[in-house]
Amino acid sequence: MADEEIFRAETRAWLEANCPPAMREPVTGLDDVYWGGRNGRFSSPEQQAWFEAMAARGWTVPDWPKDYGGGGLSPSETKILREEMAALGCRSPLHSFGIWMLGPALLKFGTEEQKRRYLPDIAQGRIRWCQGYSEPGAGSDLAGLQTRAEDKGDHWLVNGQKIWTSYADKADWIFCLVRTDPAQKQGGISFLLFDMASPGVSTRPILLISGSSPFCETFFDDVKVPKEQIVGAVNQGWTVAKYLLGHEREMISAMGFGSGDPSLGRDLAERLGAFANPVLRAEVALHDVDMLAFRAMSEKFLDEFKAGLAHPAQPSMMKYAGTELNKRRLELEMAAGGTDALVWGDDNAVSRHWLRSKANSIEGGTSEIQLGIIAKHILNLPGA
Amino acid sequence: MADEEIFRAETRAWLEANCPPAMREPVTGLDDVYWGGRNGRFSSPEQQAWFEAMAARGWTVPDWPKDYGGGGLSPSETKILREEMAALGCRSPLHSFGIWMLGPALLKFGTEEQKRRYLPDIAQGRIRWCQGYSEPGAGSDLAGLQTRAEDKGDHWLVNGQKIWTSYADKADWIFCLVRTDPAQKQGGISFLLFDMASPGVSTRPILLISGSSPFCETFFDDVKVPKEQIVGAVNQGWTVAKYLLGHEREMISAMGFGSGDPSLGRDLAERLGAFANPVLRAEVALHDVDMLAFRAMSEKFLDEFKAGLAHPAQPSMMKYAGTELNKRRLELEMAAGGTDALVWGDDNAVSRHWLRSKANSIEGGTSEIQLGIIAKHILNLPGA
Amino acid sequence: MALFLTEEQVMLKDMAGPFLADQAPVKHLRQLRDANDAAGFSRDLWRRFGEMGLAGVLVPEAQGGGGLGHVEAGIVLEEIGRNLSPSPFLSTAVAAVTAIGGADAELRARWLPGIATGETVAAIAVDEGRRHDPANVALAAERSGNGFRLNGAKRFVVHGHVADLLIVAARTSSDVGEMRGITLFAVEKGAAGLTADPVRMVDSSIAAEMLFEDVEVDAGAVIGTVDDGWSLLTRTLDAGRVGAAAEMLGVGGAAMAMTMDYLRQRKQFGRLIGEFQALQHRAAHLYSELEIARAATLKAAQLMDADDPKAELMAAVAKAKAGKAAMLAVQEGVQMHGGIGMTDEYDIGLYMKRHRLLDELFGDTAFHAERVARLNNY
Amino acid sequence: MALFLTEEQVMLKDMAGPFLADQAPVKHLRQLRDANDAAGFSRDLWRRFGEMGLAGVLVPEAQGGGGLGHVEAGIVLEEIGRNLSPSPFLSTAVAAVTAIGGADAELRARWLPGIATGETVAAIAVDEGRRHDPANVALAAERSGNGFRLNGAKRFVVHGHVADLLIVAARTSSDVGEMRGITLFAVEKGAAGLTADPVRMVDSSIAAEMLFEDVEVDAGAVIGTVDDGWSLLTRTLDAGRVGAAAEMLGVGGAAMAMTMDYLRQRKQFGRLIGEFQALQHRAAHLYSELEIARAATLKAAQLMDADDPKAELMAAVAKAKAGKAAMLAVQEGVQMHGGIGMTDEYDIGLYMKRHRLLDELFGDTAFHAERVARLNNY
Repeated sequence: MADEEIFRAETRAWLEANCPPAMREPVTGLDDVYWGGRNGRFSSPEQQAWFEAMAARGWTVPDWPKDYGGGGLSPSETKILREEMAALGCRSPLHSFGIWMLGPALLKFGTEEQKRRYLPDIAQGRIRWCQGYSEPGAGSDLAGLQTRAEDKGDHWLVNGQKIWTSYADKADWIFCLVRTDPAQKQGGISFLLFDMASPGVSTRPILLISGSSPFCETFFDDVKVPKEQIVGAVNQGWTVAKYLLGHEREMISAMGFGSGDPSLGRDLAERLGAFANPVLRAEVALHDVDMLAFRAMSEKFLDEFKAGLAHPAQPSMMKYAGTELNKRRLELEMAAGGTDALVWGDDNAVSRHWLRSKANSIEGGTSEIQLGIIAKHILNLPGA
Repeated sequence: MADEEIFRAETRAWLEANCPPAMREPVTGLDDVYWGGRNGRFSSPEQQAWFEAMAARGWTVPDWPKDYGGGGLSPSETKILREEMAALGCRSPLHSFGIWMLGPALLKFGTEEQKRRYLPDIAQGRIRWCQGYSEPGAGSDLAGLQTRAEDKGDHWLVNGQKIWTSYADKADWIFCLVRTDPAQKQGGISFLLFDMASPGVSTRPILLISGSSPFCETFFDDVKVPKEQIVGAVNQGWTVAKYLLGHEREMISAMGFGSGDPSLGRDLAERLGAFANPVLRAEVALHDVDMLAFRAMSEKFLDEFKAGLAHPAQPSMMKYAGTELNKRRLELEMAAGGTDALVWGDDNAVSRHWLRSKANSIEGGTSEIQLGIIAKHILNLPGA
Repeated sequence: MALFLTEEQVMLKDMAGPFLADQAPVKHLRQLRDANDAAGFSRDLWRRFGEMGLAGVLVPEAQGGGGLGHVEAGIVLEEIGRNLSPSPFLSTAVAAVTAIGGADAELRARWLPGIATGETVAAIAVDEGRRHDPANVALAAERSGNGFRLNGAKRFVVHGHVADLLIVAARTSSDVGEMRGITLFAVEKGAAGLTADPVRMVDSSIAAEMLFEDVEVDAGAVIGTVDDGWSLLTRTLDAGRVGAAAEMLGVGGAAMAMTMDYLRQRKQFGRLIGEFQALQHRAAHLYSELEIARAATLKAAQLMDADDPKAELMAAVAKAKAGKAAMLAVQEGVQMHGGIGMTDEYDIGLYMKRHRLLDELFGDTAFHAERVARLNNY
Repeated sequence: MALFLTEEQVMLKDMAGPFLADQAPVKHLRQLRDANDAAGFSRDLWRRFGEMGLAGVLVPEAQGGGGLGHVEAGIVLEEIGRNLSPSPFLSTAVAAVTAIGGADAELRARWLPGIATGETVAAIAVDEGRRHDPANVALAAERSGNGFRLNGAKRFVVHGHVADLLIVAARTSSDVGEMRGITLFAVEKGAAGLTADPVRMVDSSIAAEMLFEDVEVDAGAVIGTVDDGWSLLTRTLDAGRVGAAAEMLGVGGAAMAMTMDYLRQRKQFGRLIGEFQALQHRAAHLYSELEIARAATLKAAQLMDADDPKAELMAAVAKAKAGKAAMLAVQEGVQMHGGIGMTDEYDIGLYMKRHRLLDELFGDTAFHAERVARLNNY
């Protein structure tokens, strides 16, 4: 048996022994997952057992180096672990912006000291991170951001305001873009890390049209940040942020399509009965063509990405197409659900998911931004 | 009986007596209509009889003043005549860019002398006109046109090249935009009329993807044009052209929707049998919703236009929506026709109409131009 | 008849618009919602509709109404949509009045005057399944003594929990799914055996699920003819459809207007976002779609008022087209607003929610596209 | 298997692309068209396909072929599409080879070597109605002596007028519309009673209407099992569908490439038209659609090569998606070219015509969307 096959067999056996049956059921909502952090709460003993078993092996971040709390797996081993988890339906043991976003940036741009300080806490779910990019006056246009960080010798003094900070009210630390040189645009931005418990930090949740408040306004009033808590060089934060945005795009574009029934029409017919209206059925069938094709695209993109063959701007295409498709899917779910779907209902009602989906094409770079990136970087159109 | 009802009754009686049955059948192709001109040929005795009867009354241009060869009808009488012609299915007795385009411009901008010289010939179909706007380097961008007309004292000397001149090879005269001041853009353009038989004029038909050649390239090599053959003031041709383009847009937007079956689906089912494919049927039904709604829009636009209530830029909306819808209709006709529709066939084959329809959203101002006009003049968006 | 508003109709618009903007702007909806108001609309406001002569727009003058038509009702509804004004106008003044218009003199005298004054609220109880399908009536009305006994359930009865009058489609013969055998009844509030379970909808309005358990009505409660209610039901629903289309034009029109304002004011990358050509072209396309939907809706209302047989087809076209055009308006509205469009604080999301309900009400685009196909024999 | 081309597959592409660009560019199509060539393609070129090892890409090595798969065939077809090269590759090297692959050793030995050398041309005779509907087979094959007697008509038989071999779907039992009772036959050119009426199609290719009047074939002409040809027919058609999808990717990709070139060069209003944001966004959307279609097509080909049962669904997805994406490419291509895009002199219109034929061939988007619904039980 080849090494890989041995690893696969062992992994499967371990997962079967360590992943409780309840953790192989689909997640029912965002509150049904573990986010870690100082105030992290497990919603069930099974959730805790599963998290702890995975964290003990470093498998919350299987491909990170062991020195930084990761599993130290090779790319092919990581792929096998993912495949076996998918085969058993294992949930992700830890949801974390630290894993999805900050970690990859630190691995690429962090100092050795920073990696040792921050990555293990991320891997073990001890610190929950949030992201401070957008500002009220600068949505898609990050170059216009105005939160200032002044060099006060031994510390940065941060003043300003962020918006769309995901779960800022629940996060322990923030990774944050600040302006360190007002005279420049992208060139005057730095990437800071600091504790949300620092004096001068306050948050205010934003009520969304979906009725939930996953985002906050976050205010910084003379927040002191130690000088070493900067990632990359001063005024080089844009480079870090761009790299990280790529990861965010991949994450968002993968989100809606990793799981669930492969055919919306089949799913709807099983749940709601045969389609009585031929026009709606046709619209669903045309959607399914696009959706199944996009699934192939997702697979192709990931394969190419791993092999280093993907165009650097391809995540923009994935993000654009995936989010637009997800919005369309939810419109069709609303139509098929009819009056049932119109009920305001609880957090998990389809009406809430439908409204939530409208943010897909705004957050993490709007569809318009993605189209512009494609036009410029892939199609090389003039002046794009 | 009110005057209008008397006029209606008399008109109907006259039409029934004078419009031969063959002239009440739908037109089968562009060659099946009478275009007039020095070389005009009637395709049948009925066509000739019908044209001559209408021309004798000035009813080729019923609402033009009698002094200029028109019928002298009031707007409400003109409407009644049109309604009665439509009710009987009477064909238009004369197809003419002179009637549709130049005539209205002359009525508005021409001198008394010009009206008396040109309009009766248009009404009687004696002179066939073509339009010289587009140039190879200036498609949608008329301001960039380069055909020069130099003032030589007693005449203009015209040099340059036009493209997309409809039926230039069959036309007697041309109305033509020329540059009289190279230092200005729109402000340096004039509107000239001249005989296509003038020395120095030559034409070359352009073969289209549909297999027909309704357009020409037209070349002017030291063409001498008498000074008085200018409409409007020197360098004011842009004003005339804009007015005339409005008429063209209305004509094009009305073209695809004035006749034919009110439901594409009904028409297809009657001709080809019931839809076997539910998805195609659904696409046709969704098209029919848009088409029937657009018919209401056409009616509303014409009513508002006649009452002076239409926004001056509304023809852009009509042109945009109407041509895009017509392209969609022909795609569906191709799909429904299946392999039958794929046959290259004669000039009247659906494959030819389908290819021809692709020009709808290009000629007379592209869809992109129309959208820009709507954004600027109706929506007042900045910098549009 | 010319396909634009007459002078009198423009005057009505000029009256209804400011009235609603003043009395029931979006803030009014927010107040009712945040107070979790049990009715879902203000009875006082509805009486004001009566005083202004709006509640009775379709009621004959003999019963104290304005004796006007569906074009006028649509004018009011467009302003209702523009302001997201919660009111029973569509169900009461449009659909129920159309239904009662097909009843005998006694029923007409019983209900129309109260509607005209804004005292009476009516609701339409037709839907039983998840998606609109008016032939799919199972609620049974069996002859019982001098009248009928009703058993079954209705859902999506907008305002049903507070309505004084319910227009109920019941089956008196034939099988579920058949057009024949449906009878319309006028059922009064508080009838024994009638219960309503109010459900808060996505747009904060309330629709009831209603249970009929041995509800007794006398023969006088029959609207029109027993077993033969289909054509009046269709006319009632078509009135509701054209009305909902008009309301969606208001919803879509307001969504577009606030989005255009935003495009003219908001800067990104150092420019007004309204200067970006991609947004300009999408805005112009949206304008076209809304204009076309407006034409279709006005045409349908005119045909309804003229009792033209083509009204049925055009009502389907209007509902389908207005639903699609307004959907584009609210979707583009949220997208072009960007992040703030997703917040509850901004109004654009409320328009998206309202559109969703109106789109489903009396049949969505897919339902009416199917109807267009069937009415054209394909 | 990773969802991108292997090194060997990239090498094949690097060979096939220049070969076709050199031997059969768009000019070659124009020459055949303008000469009103009776075959619609060049036999010489087809032999060249044989010499290059392309004609036999799917033919087993034992029969002189390359023994490769549908991914490799798709690579060749994409280049054929890009160059609009007229050739019998799709019908012969892909569809007919797949059909014959299900035949007995004798038939395989009879036909496959000639295909691999580019000597033999084959055609697929399935369609009888206006739109693709493979269960709708009425052409009757009745037992007659040692073999069968065929009577009926086929249409849209691409290259049928010159084909050496016809793959014919005939009905041996059950009713028209049923999957059961269909049998595939290998019919040779020149069979008595077989006539072909060549029809010039919109893309200048030639498809034949074929009449079978008492055409006698012996039992050895049966491909696979009598009455039980449906699954082999489906596999044959799916091979054709995935192949047509790949060809449409070439058509759409070339249309897009020439349009992007135009956007980078053409000036209007003093700017390159590629600078206009509205066009940029549409171009980026088109890019996305073509990329997604390419992924779906490659996935379908891989599943076909792996004999995976999901291949059928994915073939439907690929054909539908590639059809739609390439349609967008040619439509945007003509529109963005403006007037010159409408002229015969420019190539973009030829791509639009070729797309149209390929879109219909073996079922269009509506056909395959319907299939996706049925395969998913709704």
